[in-house]
Amino acid sequence: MVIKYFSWIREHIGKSEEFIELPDNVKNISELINYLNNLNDNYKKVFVKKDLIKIAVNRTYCSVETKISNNDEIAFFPPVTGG
Amino acid sequence: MVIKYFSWIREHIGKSEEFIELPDNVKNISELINYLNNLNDNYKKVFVKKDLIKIAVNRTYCSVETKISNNDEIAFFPPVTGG
Amino acid sequence: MDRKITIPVKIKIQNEDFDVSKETKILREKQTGAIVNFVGVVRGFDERNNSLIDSMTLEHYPGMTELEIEKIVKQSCERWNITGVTVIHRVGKLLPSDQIVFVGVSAKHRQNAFDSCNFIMDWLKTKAPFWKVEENKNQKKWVNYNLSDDEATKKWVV
Amino acid sequence: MDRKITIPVKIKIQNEDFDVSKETKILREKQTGAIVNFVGVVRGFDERNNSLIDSMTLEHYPGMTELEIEKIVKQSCERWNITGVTVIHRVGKLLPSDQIVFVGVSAKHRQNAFDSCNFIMDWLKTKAPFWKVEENKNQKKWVNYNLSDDEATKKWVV
Repeated sequence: MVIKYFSWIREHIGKSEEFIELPDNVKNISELINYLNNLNDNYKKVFVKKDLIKIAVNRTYCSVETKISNNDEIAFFPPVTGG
Repeated sequence: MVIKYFSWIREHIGKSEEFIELPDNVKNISELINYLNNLNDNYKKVFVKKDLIKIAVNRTYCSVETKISNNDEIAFFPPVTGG
Repeated sequence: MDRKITIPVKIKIQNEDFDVSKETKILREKQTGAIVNFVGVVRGFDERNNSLIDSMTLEHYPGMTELEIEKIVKQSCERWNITGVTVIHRVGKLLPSDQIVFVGVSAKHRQNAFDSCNFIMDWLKTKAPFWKVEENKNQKKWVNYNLSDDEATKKWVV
Repeated sequence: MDRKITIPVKIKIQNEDFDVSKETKILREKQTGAIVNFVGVVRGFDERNNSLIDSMTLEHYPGMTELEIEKIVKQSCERWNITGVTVIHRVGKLLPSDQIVFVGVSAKHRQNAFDSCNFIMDWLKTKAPFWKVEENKNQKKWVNYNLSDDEATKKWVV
Protein backbone atom coordinates (compact mmCIF):
# COMPACT_ATOMS: atom_id res chain seq x y z
CA MET A 1 0.00 0.00 0.00
CA VAL A 2 1.15 3.53 -0.75
CA ILE A 3 0.30 6.34 1.66
CA LYS A 4 0.61 9.97 0.55
CA TYR A 5 0.83 13.04 2.75
CA PHE A 6 0.30 16.67 1.71
CA SER A 7 0.80 20.20 3.01
CA TRP A 8 1.61 20.53 6.74
CA ILE A 9 0.82 16.83 7.26
CA ARG A 10 3.67 15.96 4.87
CA GLU A 11 5.98 18.31 6.80
CA HIS A 12 5.01 16.90 10.23
CA ILE A 13 5.42 13.29 9.15
CA GLY A 14 8.61 14.12 7.28
CA LYS A 15 7.85 12.39 4.00
CA SER A 16 5.52 12.84 1.06
CA GLU A 17 4.80 9.14 0.63
CA GLU A 18 5.64 5.74 2.01
CA PHE A 19 5.00 2.10 1.15
CA ILE A 20 3.77 -0.24 3.85
CA GLU A 21 2.69 -3.86 3.98
CA LEU A 22 -0.78 -3.79 5.48
CA PRO A 23 -1.01 -6.01 8.63
CA ASP A 24 -3.84 -8.55 8.54
CA ASN A 25 -5.76 -6.90 11.39
CA VAL A 26 -5.96 -3.51 9.59
CA LYS A 27 -9.18 -3.48 7.58
CA ASN A 28 -10.18 0.16 7.39
CA ILE A 29 -8.78 3.71 7.62
CA SER A 30 -9.49 3.98 11.33
CA GLU A 31 -7.40 0.91 12.02
CA LEU A 32 -4.66 2.17 9.69
CA ILE A 33 -4.43 5.40 11.72
CA ASN A 34 -4.09 3.39 14.94
CA TYR A 35 -1.38 1.29 13.34
CA LEU A 36 0.56 4.40 12.19
CA ASN A 37 0.15 6.09 15.61
CA ASN A 38 2.01 3.17 17.16
CA LEU A 39 4.98 3.58 14.78
CA ASN A 40 6.16 6.94 16.16
CA ASP A 41 5.13 10.26 17.69
CA ASN A 42 5.10 12.19 14.40
CA TYR A 43 1.98 10.31 13.36
CA LYS A 44 0.34 10.87 16.73
CA LYS A 45 0.94 14.63 16.49
CA VAL A 46 -0.76 14.66 13.11
CA PHE A 47 -3.65 12.29 13.69
CA VAL A 48 -4.68 13.90 16.97
CA LYS A 49 -5.96 16.78 14.79
CA LYS A 50 -8.53 14.47 13.25
CA ASP A 51 -11.00 17.28 12.43
CA LEU A 52 -8.38 18.86 10.16
CA ILE A 53 -7.60 15.73 8.17
CA LYS A 54 -9.25 14.67 4.93
CA ILE A 55 -8.82 11.14 3.62
CA ALA A 56 -8.81 9.73 0.09
CA VAL A 57 -8.69 6.11 -1.00
CA ASN A 58 -7.66 5.65 -4.63
CA ARG A 59 -8.03 9.38 -5.24
CA THR A 60 -11.62 9.57 -3.99
CA TYR A 61 -12.73 11.22 -0.75
CA CYS A 62 -13.70 8.69 1.93
CA SER A 63 -14.30 8.35 5.67
CA VAL A 64 -12.47 6.56 8.50
CA GLU A 65 -14.81 3.60 8.09
CA THR A 66 -13.82 2.99 4.48
CA LYS A 67 -12.44 -0.53 3.92
CA ILE A 68 -8.91 -0.76 2.53
CA SER A 69 -6.65 -3.41 1.04
CA ASN A 70 -2.96 -3.71 0.23
CA ASN A 71 -3.40 -2.49 -3.36
CA ASP A 72 -4.93 0.82 -2.38
CA GLU A 73 -3.47 4.30 -2.58
CA ILE A 74 -4.31 6.19 0.63
CA ALA A 75 -3.86 9.94 1.12
CA PHE A 76 -4.06 12.16 4.20
CA PHE A 77 -4.30 15.91 3.70
CA PRO A 78 -5.73 19.09 5.28
CA PRO A 79 -8.88 20.82 3.99
CA VAL A 80 -8.04 22.20 0.56
CA THR A 81 -7.09 25.84 -0.06
CA GLY A 82 -6.72 26.22 -3.83
CA GLY A 83 -8.47 28.55 -6.28
CA MET B 1 -34.95 71.51 -30.07
CA VAL B 2 -33.09 68.53 -31.50
CA ILE B 3 -34.89 65.24 -32.00
CA LYS B 4 -32.92 62.03 -32.54
CA TYR B 5 -34.15 58.75 -34.01
CA PHE B 6 -32.49 55.33 -33.79
CA SER B 7 -32.72 51.86 -35.31
CA TRP B 8 -35.88 51.12 -37.35
CA ILE B 9 -37.46 54.37 -36.16
CA ARG B 10 -34.64 56.29 -37.85
CA GLU B 11 -35.22 54.28 -41.04
CA HIS B 12 -39.01 54.81 -41.02
CA ILE B 13 -38.73 58.54 -40.42
CA GLY B 14 -35.89 58.83 -42.93
CA LYS B 15 -33.47 60.85 -40.83
CA SER B 16 -31.28 60.36 -37.75
CA GLU B 17 -31.98 63.80 -36.31
CA GLU B 18 -33.82 67.04 -36.96
CA PHE B 19 -34.06 70.49 -35.44
CA ILE B 20 -37.48 71.96 -34.77
CA GLU B 21 -38.75 75.15 -33.18
CA LEU B 22 -41.14 74.00 -30.47
CA PRO B 23 -44.64 75.54 -30.92
CA ASP B 24 -45.98 77.30 -27.80
CA ASN B 25 -48.78 74.77 -27.24
CA VAL B 26 -46.37 71.80 -27.07
CA LYS B 27 -45.42 71.35 -23.43
CA ASN B 28 -44.68 67.63 -23.08
CA ILE B 29 -43.65 64.54 -25.06
CA SER B 30 -47.23 63.48 -25.68
CA GLU B 31 -48.01 66.81 -27.32
CA LEU B 32 -44.75 66.64 -29.31
CA ILE B 33 -45.81 63.28 -30.73
CA ASN B 34 -49.18 64.73 -31.77
CA TYR B 35 -47.41 67.66 -33.39
CA LEU B 36 -45.06 65.35 -35.34
CA ASN B 37 -47.92 63.06 -36.38
CA ASN B 38 -49.52 66.04 -38.12
CA LEU B 39 -46.38 66.74 -40.15
CA ASN B 40 -46.54 63.61 -42.32
CA ASP B 41 -47.47 59.93 -42.44
CA ASN B 42 -43.96 58.64 -41.66
CA TYR B 43 -44.33 59.86 -38.09
CA LYS B 44 -47.80 58.37 -37.79
CA LYS B 45 -46.52 54.95 -38.94
CA VAL B 46 -43.85 55.08 -36.24
CA PHE B 47 -45.78 56.54 -33.33
CA VAL B 48 -48.74 54.22 -33.74
CA LYS B 49 -46.40 51.53 -32.33
CA LYS B 50 -46.25 53.35 -29.03
CA ASP B 51 -45.54 50.22 -26.97
CA LEU B 52 -42.32 49.73 -28.95
CA ILE B 53 -40.98 53.23 -28.45
CA LYS B 54 -38.70 54.41 -25.67
CA ILE B 55 -38.19 58.11 -25.03
CA ALA B 56 -35.24 60.05 -23.62
CA VAL B 57 -35.05 63.74 -22.75
CA ASN B 58 -31.50 65.05 -22.43
CA ARG B 59 -30.17 61.47 -22.52
CA THR B 60 -32.30 60.23 -19.63
CA TYR B 61 -35.24 57.84 -19.94
CA CYS B 62 -38.60 59.57 -19.50
CA SER B 63 -42.32 59.14 -20.12
CA VAL B 64 -44.84 60.78 -22.44
CA GLU B 65 -45.86 63.13 -19.62
CA THR B 66 -42.35 64.59 -19.24
CA LYS B 67 -42.28 68.37 -19.73
CA ILE B 68 -40.02 69.65 -22.49
CA SER B 69 -38.59 72.99 -23.63
CA ASN B 70 -36.87 74.28 -26.73
CA ASN B 71 -33.38 73.62 -25.36
CA ASP B 72 -33.95 69.92 -24.85
CA GLU B 73 -32.53 66.98 -26.75
CA ILE B 74 -35.28 64.43 -27.34
CA ALA B 75 -34.74 60.87 -28.59
CA PHE B 76 -37.12 58.16 -29.80
CA PHE B 77 -35.84 54.61 -30.06
CA PRO B 78 -36.95 50.96 -29.83
CA PRO B 79 -36.25 48.77 -26.77
CA VAL B 80 -32.51 48.24 -26.68
CA THR B 81 -30.79 45.09 -27.98
CA GLY B 82 -27.10 45.47 -27.12
CA GLY B 83 -24.79 43.28 -25.11
CA MET C 1 -26.66 58.12 -5.80
CA ASP C 2 -24.49 60.57 -3.91
CA ARG C 3 -21.74 58.16 -2.96
CA LYS C 4 -18.69 58.80 -5.07
CA ILE C 5 -17.12 55.92 -6.95
CA THR C 6 -13.56 55.82 -5.74
CA ILE C 7 -12.55 52.66 -7.57
CA PRO C 8 -11.09 52.66 -11.10
CA VAL C 9 -13.90 52.51 -13.67
CA LYS C 10 -13.28 52.32 -17.42
CA ILE C 11 -16.17 52.62 -19.90
CA LYS C 12 -15.50 52.56 -23.65
CA ILE C 13 -17.68 52.41 -26.75
CA GLN C 14 -15.52 51.55 -29.73
CA ASN C 15 -15.35 49.97 -33.17
CA GLU C 16 -12.11 48.10 -32.48
CA ASP C 17 -11.85 44.69 -30.89
CA PHE C 18 -10.65 44.37 -27.29
CA ASP C 19 -7.99 42.15 -25.73
CA VAL C 20 -9.37 40.15 -22.78
CA SER C 21 -5.88 39.48 -21.37
CA LYS C 22 -4.96 43.15 -21.44
CA GLU C 23 -8.21 44.16 -19.75
CA THR C 24 -7.84 41.42 -17.12
CA LYS C 25 -4.29 42.60 -16.41
CA ILE C 26 -5.55 46.17 -15.77
CA LEU C 27 -8.06 44.74 -13.28
CA ARG C 28 -5.33 42.79 -11.43
CA GLU C 29 -4.00 44.74 -8.50
CA LYS C 30 -2.41 43.97 -5.13
CA GLN C 31 -5.67 44.06 -3.21
CA THR C 32 -7.73 42.07 -5.72
CA GLY C 33 -8.29 38.34 -5.32
CA ALA C 34 -10.91 37.66 -7.97
CA ILE C 35 -11.84 38.86 -11.44
CA VAL C 36 -15.00 37.88 -13.29
CA ASN C 37 -15.18 38.70 -17.00
CA PHE C 38 -18.18 38.47 -19.26
CA VAL C 39 -17.56 38.35 -23.01
CA GLY C 40 -20.51 38.53 -25.42
CA VAL C 41 -19.99 36.86 -28.78
CA VAL C 42 -21.82 37.27 -32.15
CA ARG C 43 -23.74 34.09 -32.90
CA GLY C 44 -23.74 32.69 -36.42
CA PHE C 45 -27.31 31.51 -36.26
CA ASP C 46 -30.59 33.20 -35.39
CA GLU C 47 -32.54 30.58 -33.41
CA ARG C 48 -35.82 32.48 -33.37
CA ASN C 49 -35.89 32.84 -37.16
CA ASN C 50 -33.96 29.67 -37.96
CA SER C 51 -31.58 31.50 -40.27
CA LEU C 52 -27.85 31.99 -40.73
CA ILE C 53 -26.29 35.33 -39.90
CA ASP C 54 -23.54 36.70 -42.16
CA SER C 55 -22.89 39.83 -40.15
CA MET C 56 -24.34 42.13 -37.52
CA THR C 57 -24.19 45.90 -37.19
CA LEU C 58 -24.54 47.70 -33.87
CA GLU C 59 -25.56 51.33 -33.52
CA HIS C 60 -25.89 53.31 -30.29
CA TYR C 61 -26.83 56.71 -28.88
CA PRO C 62 -23.50 58.46 -28.24
CA GLY C 63 -23.61 60.36 -24.98
CA MET C 64 -26.58 58.56 -23.52
CA THR C 65 -24.92 55.13 -23.75
CA GLU C 66 -22.00 56.15 -21.56
CA LEU C 67 -24.37 57.84 -19.10
CA GLU C 68 -26.57 54.75 -18.73
CA ILE C 69 -23.59 52.43 -18.26
CA GLU C 70 -22.15 54.79 -15.65
CA LYS C 71 -25.43 54.68 -13.73
CA ILE C 72 -25.43 50.86 -13.75
CA VAL C 73 -21.79 50.71 -12.63
CA LYS C 74 -22.50 53.18 -9.81
CA GLN C 75 -25.39 51.05 -8.57
CA SER C 76 -23.12 48.02 -8.68
CA CYS C 77 -20.42 49.82 -6.66
CA GLU C 78 -22.98 50.78 -4.02
CA ARG C 79 -24.27 47.25 -3.73
CA TRP C 80 -21.09 45.17 -3.71
CA ASN C 81 -17.61 45.61 -2.35
CA ILE C 82 -15.64 45.63 -5.60
CA THR C 83 -12.25 47.04 -6.55
CA GLY C 84 -12.50 47.83 -10.28
CA VAL C 85 -14.85 47.74 -13.27
CA THR C 86 -14.27 47.81 -17.02
CA VAL C 87 -17.07 47.90 -19.61
CA ILE C 88 -16.19 47.90 -23.31
CA HIS C 89 -18.95 47.69 -25.94
CA ARG C 90 -18.24 47.51 -29.64
CA VAL C 91 -20.34 49.20 -32.34
CA GLY C 92 -20.26 48.95 -36.14
CA LYS C 93 -20.15 45.83 -38.29
CA LEU C 94 -19.25 42.51 -36.62
CA LEU C 95 -18.95 38.93 -37.87
CA PRO C 96 -19.99 35.62 -36.26
CA SER C 97 -17.74 34.68 -33.31
CA ASP C 98 -16.54 38.30 -32.98
CA GLN C 99 -16.48 39.74 -29.48
CA ILE C 100 -19.25 42.32 -28.81
CA VAL C 101 -19.01 43.29 -25.16
CA PHE C 102 -16.61 42.95 -22.23
CA VAL C 103 -17.65 43.45 -18.62
CA GLY C 104 -14.86 42.83 -16.11
CA VAL C 105 -15.19 43.24 -12.35
CA SER C 106 -12.49 42.74 -9.74
CA ALA C 107 -13.09 42.22 -6.03
CA LYS C 108 -11.36 40.85 -2.96
CA HIS C 109 -13.98 38.12 -2.66
CA ARG C 110 -15.20 36.19 -5.64
CA GLN C 111 -18.96 36.25 -5.03
CA ASN C 112 -18.98 40.05 -5.16
CA ALA C 113 -17.23 39.92 -8.54
CA PHE C 114 -19.68 37.29 -9.87
CA ASP C 115 -22.80 39.14 -8.69
CA SER C 116 -21.63 42.59 -9.76
CA CYS C 117 -20.63 41.41 -13.26
CA ASN C 118 -23.95 39.57 -13.66
CA PHE C 119 -25.88 42.65 -12.47
CA ILE C 120 -24.06 44.98 -14.87
CA MET C 121 -24.73 42.66 -17.84
CA ASP C 122 -28.43 42.26 -17.00
CA TRP C 123 -29.01 46.00 -16.76
CA LEU C 124 -26.81 46.82 -19.74
CA LYS C 125 -29.04 44.49 -21.78
CA THR C 126 -32.19 46.41 -20.84
CA LYS C 127 -30.97 50.00 -20.40
CA ALA C 128 -27.91 50.81 -22.53
CA PRO C 129 -29.07 52.26 -25.87
CA PHE C 130 -27.58 49.85 -28.42
CA TRP C 131 -29.44 48.30 -31.35
CA LYS C 132 -28.42 45.30 -33.43
CA VAL C 133 -29.33 44.61 -37.02
CA GLU C 134 -28.59 41.12 -38.38
CA GLU C 135 -27.64 40.73 -42.01
CA ASN C 136 -27.51 37.82 -44.43
CA LYS C 137 -27.59 37.74 -48.18
CA ASN C 138 -31.40 37.77 -48.30
CA GLN C 139 -32.29 40.36 -45.74
CA LYS C 140 -31.43 42.85 -43.06
CA LYS C 141 -33.36 42.50 -39.83
CA TRP C 142 -33.43 44.57 -36.65
CA VAL C 143 -33.11 42.23 -33.67
CA ASN C 144 -36.24 42.12 -31.56
CA TYR C 145 -36.17 42.98 -27.93
CA ASN C 146 -36.03 39.88 -25.75
CA LEU C 147 -38.57 39.71 -22.93
CA SER C 148 -36.32 37.32 -20.99
CA ASP C 149 -33.87 40.23 -20.56
CA ASP C 150 -36.53 42.15 -18.65
CA GLU C 151 -37.17 39.07 -16.53
CA ALA C 152 -33.44 38.74 -15.80
CA THR C 153 -33.33 42.13 -14.07
CA LYS C 154 -36.01 41.13 -11.57
CA LYS C 155 -33.58 39.03 -9.53
CA TRP C 156 -31.77 42.24 -8.51
CA VAL C 157 -34.79 43.98 -7.03
CA VAL C 158 -34.44 44.10 -3.25
CA MET D 1 -23.41 10.58 -13.54
CA ASP D 2 -23.97 8.39 -16.58
CA ARG D 3 -24.60 11.20 -19.05
CA LYS D 4 -21.61 11.64 -21.29
CA ILE D 5 -20.07 15.07 -21.59
CA THR D 6 -20.17 15.85 -25.29
CA ILE D 7 -18.95 19.42 -25.04
CA PRO D 8 -15.27 20.39 -25.22
CA VAL D 9 -13.74 20.30 -21.73
CA LYS D 10 -10.13 21.29 -21.04
CA ILE D 11 -8.58 20.74 -17.60
CA LYS D 12 -4.92 21.60 -16.97
CA ILE D 13 -2.70 21.76 -13.88
CA GLN D 14 0.47 23.62 -14.77
CA ASN D 15 3.34 25.77 -13.51
CA GLU D 16 3.16 28.21 -16.44
CA ASP D 17 0.95 31.27 -16.59
CA PHE D 18 -2.13 31.23 -18.86
CA ASP D 19 -3.34 33.72 -21.46
CA VAL D 20 -6.94 34.77 -20.80
CA SER D 21 -7.42 36.02 -24.38
CA LYS D 22 -6.22 32.75 -25.86
CA GLU D 23 -8.46 30.71 -23.57
CA THR D 24 -11.45 32.95 -24.30
CA LYS D 25 -10.83 32.56 -28.04
CA ILE D 26 -10.91 28.75 -27.72
CA LEU D 27 -14.29 29.06 -25.97
CA ARG D 28 -15.70 31.28 -28.76
CA GLU D 29 -17.57 29.24 -31.32
CA LYS D 30 -20.40 29.83 -33.76
CA GLN D 31 -23.13 28.64 -31.41
CA THR D 32 -21.87 30.41 -28.31
CA GLY D 33 -23.27 33.77 -27.27
CA ALA D 34 -21.73 34.23 -23.84
CA ILE D 35 -18.48 33.46 -22.05
CA VAL D 36 -17.91 33.95 -18.34
CA ASN D 37 -14.32 33.77 -17.07
CA PHE D 38 -13.14 33.66 -13.51
CA VAL D 39 -9.52 34.59 -12.81
CA GLY D 40 -8.08 34.11 -9.32
CA VAL D 41 -5.21 36.43 -8.40
CA VAL D 42 -2.52 36.18 -5.67
CA ARG D 43 -3.13 38.91 -3.09
CA GLY D 44 -0.18 40.85 -1.72
CA PHE D 45 -1.65 41.10 1.76
CA ASP D 46 -2.98 38.58 4.26
CA GLU D 47 -6.00 40.27 5.87
CA ARG D 48 -6.52 37.69 8.58
CA ASN D 49 -2.95 37.99 9.82
CA ASN D 50 -2.39 41.60 8.83
CA SER D 51 0.88 40.80 7.07
CA LEU D 52 2.45 41.31 3.65
CA ILE D 53 2.93 38.33 1.37
CA ASP D 54 6.12 38.05 -0.67
CA SER D 55 5.19 34.85 -2.47
CA MET D 56 2.91 31.86 -2.37
CA THR D 57 3.55 28.23 -3.28
CA LEU D 58 0.81 25.85 -4.36
CA GLU D 59 1.04 22.09 -4.15
CA HIS D 60 -1.55 19.55 -5.25
CA TYR D 61 -2.33 15.84 -5.43
CA PRO D 62 -1.55 14.85 -9.04
CA GLY D 63 -4.14 12.45 -10.33
CA MET D 64 -6.79 13.22 -7.75
CA THR D 65 -6.91 16.92 -8.62
CA GLU D 66 -7.86 16.27 -12.24
CA LEU D 67 -10.43 13.65 -11.14
CA GLU D 68 -12.14 16.02 -8.68
CA ILE D 69 -12.27 18.86 -11.21
CA GLU D 70 -13.71 16.49 -13.82
CA LYS D 71 -16.47 15.50 -11.38
CA ILE D 72 -17.35 19.14 -10.73
CA VAL D 73 -17.38 19.96 -14.44
CA LYS D 74 -19.60 16.94 -15.15
CA GLN D 75 -22.10 18.07 -12.53
CA SER D 76 -22.09 21.52 -14.06
CA CYS D 77 -22.75 20.09 -17.53
CA GLU D 78 -25.69 18.10 -16.20
CA ARG D 79 -27.18 21.12 -14.48
CA TRP D 80 -26.79 23.87 -17.09
CA ASN D 81 -26.93 24.04 -20.85
CA ILE D 82 -23.36 25.06 -21.60
CA THR D 83 -21.16 24.69 -24.68
CA GLY D 84 -17.60 24.55 -23.36
CA VAL D 85 -15.52 24.56 -20.17
CA THR D 86 -11.87 25.29 -19.48
CA VAL D 87 -10.24 24.98 -16.06
CA ILE D 88 -6.55 25.84 -15.62
CA HIS D 89 -4.96 25.82 -12.18
CA ARG D 90 -1.36 26.80 -11.59
CA VAL D 91 0.94 25.17 -9.03
CA GLY D 92 4.43 26.09 -7.80
CA LYS D 93 5.71 29.47 -6.67
CA LEU D 94 3.61 32.56 -7.47
CA LEU D 95 4.00 36.27 -6.72
CA PRO D 96 1.42 38.89 -5.71
CA SER D 97 -0.90 39.83 -8.61
CA ASP D 98 0.01 36.60 -10.46
CA GLN D 99 -2.88 34.62 -11.93
CA ILE D 100 -3.67 31.38 -10.02
CA VAL D 101 -6.75 29.88 -11.62
CA PHE D 102 -8.86 30.28 -14.76
CA VAL D 103 -12.39 28.93 -15.07
CA GLY D 104 -14.07 29.76 -18.38
CA VAL D 105 -17.56 28.62 -19.38
CA SER D 106 -19.31 29.29 -22.68
CA ALA D 107 -23.06 29.02 -23.25
CA LYS D 108 -25.73 30.22 -25.63
CA HIS D 109 -27.40 32.13 -22.83
CA ARG D 110 -25.44 34.20 -20.36
CA GLN D 111 -27.08 33.13 -17.09
CA ASN D 112 -26.06 29.51 -17.69
CA ALA D 113 -22.47 30.64 -18.18
CA PHE D 114 -22.55 32.80 -15.02
CA ASP D 115 -24.09 30.09 -12.83
CA SER D 116 -21.95 27.26 -14.15
CA CYS D 117 -18.70 29.22 -13.72
CA ASN D 118 -19.72 30.27 -10.20
CA PHE D 119 -20.65 26.65 -9.33
CA ILE D 120 -17.34 25.27 -10.62
CA MET D 121 -15.33 27.83 -8.62
CA ASP D 122 -17.26 27.20 -5.39
CA TRP D 123 -16.75 23.44 -5.59
CA LEU D 124 -13.15 23.70 -6.78
CA LYS D 125 -12.47 25.74 -3.63
CA THR D 126 -13.79 23.01 -1.34
CA LYS D 127 -12.97 19.79 -3.24
CA ALA D 128 -9.93 20.10 -5.52
CA PRO D 129 -6.81 19.03 -3.58
CA PHE D 130 -4.61 22.13 -3.71
CA TRP D 131 -2.80 23.68 -0.75
CA LYS D 132 -1.29 27.15 -0.49
CA VAL D 133 1.61 28.22 1.65
CA GLU D 134 2.25 31.96 2.01
CA GLU D 135 5.81 33.18 2.39
CA ASN D 136 7.36 36.41 3.57
CA LYS D 137 10.82 37.15 4.91
CA ASN D 138 9.82 36.25 8.48
CA GLN D 139 7.84 33.09 8.03
CA LYS D 140 6.18 30.44 5.92
CA LYS D 141 2.54 29.77 6.70
CA TRP D 142 0.08 27.21 5.35
CA VAL D 143 -3.14 29.00 4.46
CA ASN D 144 -6.04 28.01 6.68
CA TYR D 145 -9.16 26.57 5.28
CA ASN D 146 -11.89 29.20 4.96
CA LEU D 147 -15.28 28.25 6.44
CA SER D 148 -17.00 30.73 4.10
CA ASP D 149 -16.01 28.48 1.19
CA ASP D 150 -18.08 25.68 2.69
CA GLU D 151 -20.97 28.11 3.12
CA ALA D 152 -20.65 29.18 -0.53
CA THR D 153 -21.42 25.66 -1.79
CA LYS D 154 -24.74 25.56 0.06
CA LYS D 155 -26.43 27.78 -2.51
CA TRP D 156 -26.09 24.97 -5.10
CA VAL D 157 -27.90 22.32 -3.06
CA VAL D 158 -31.29 21.67 -4.64
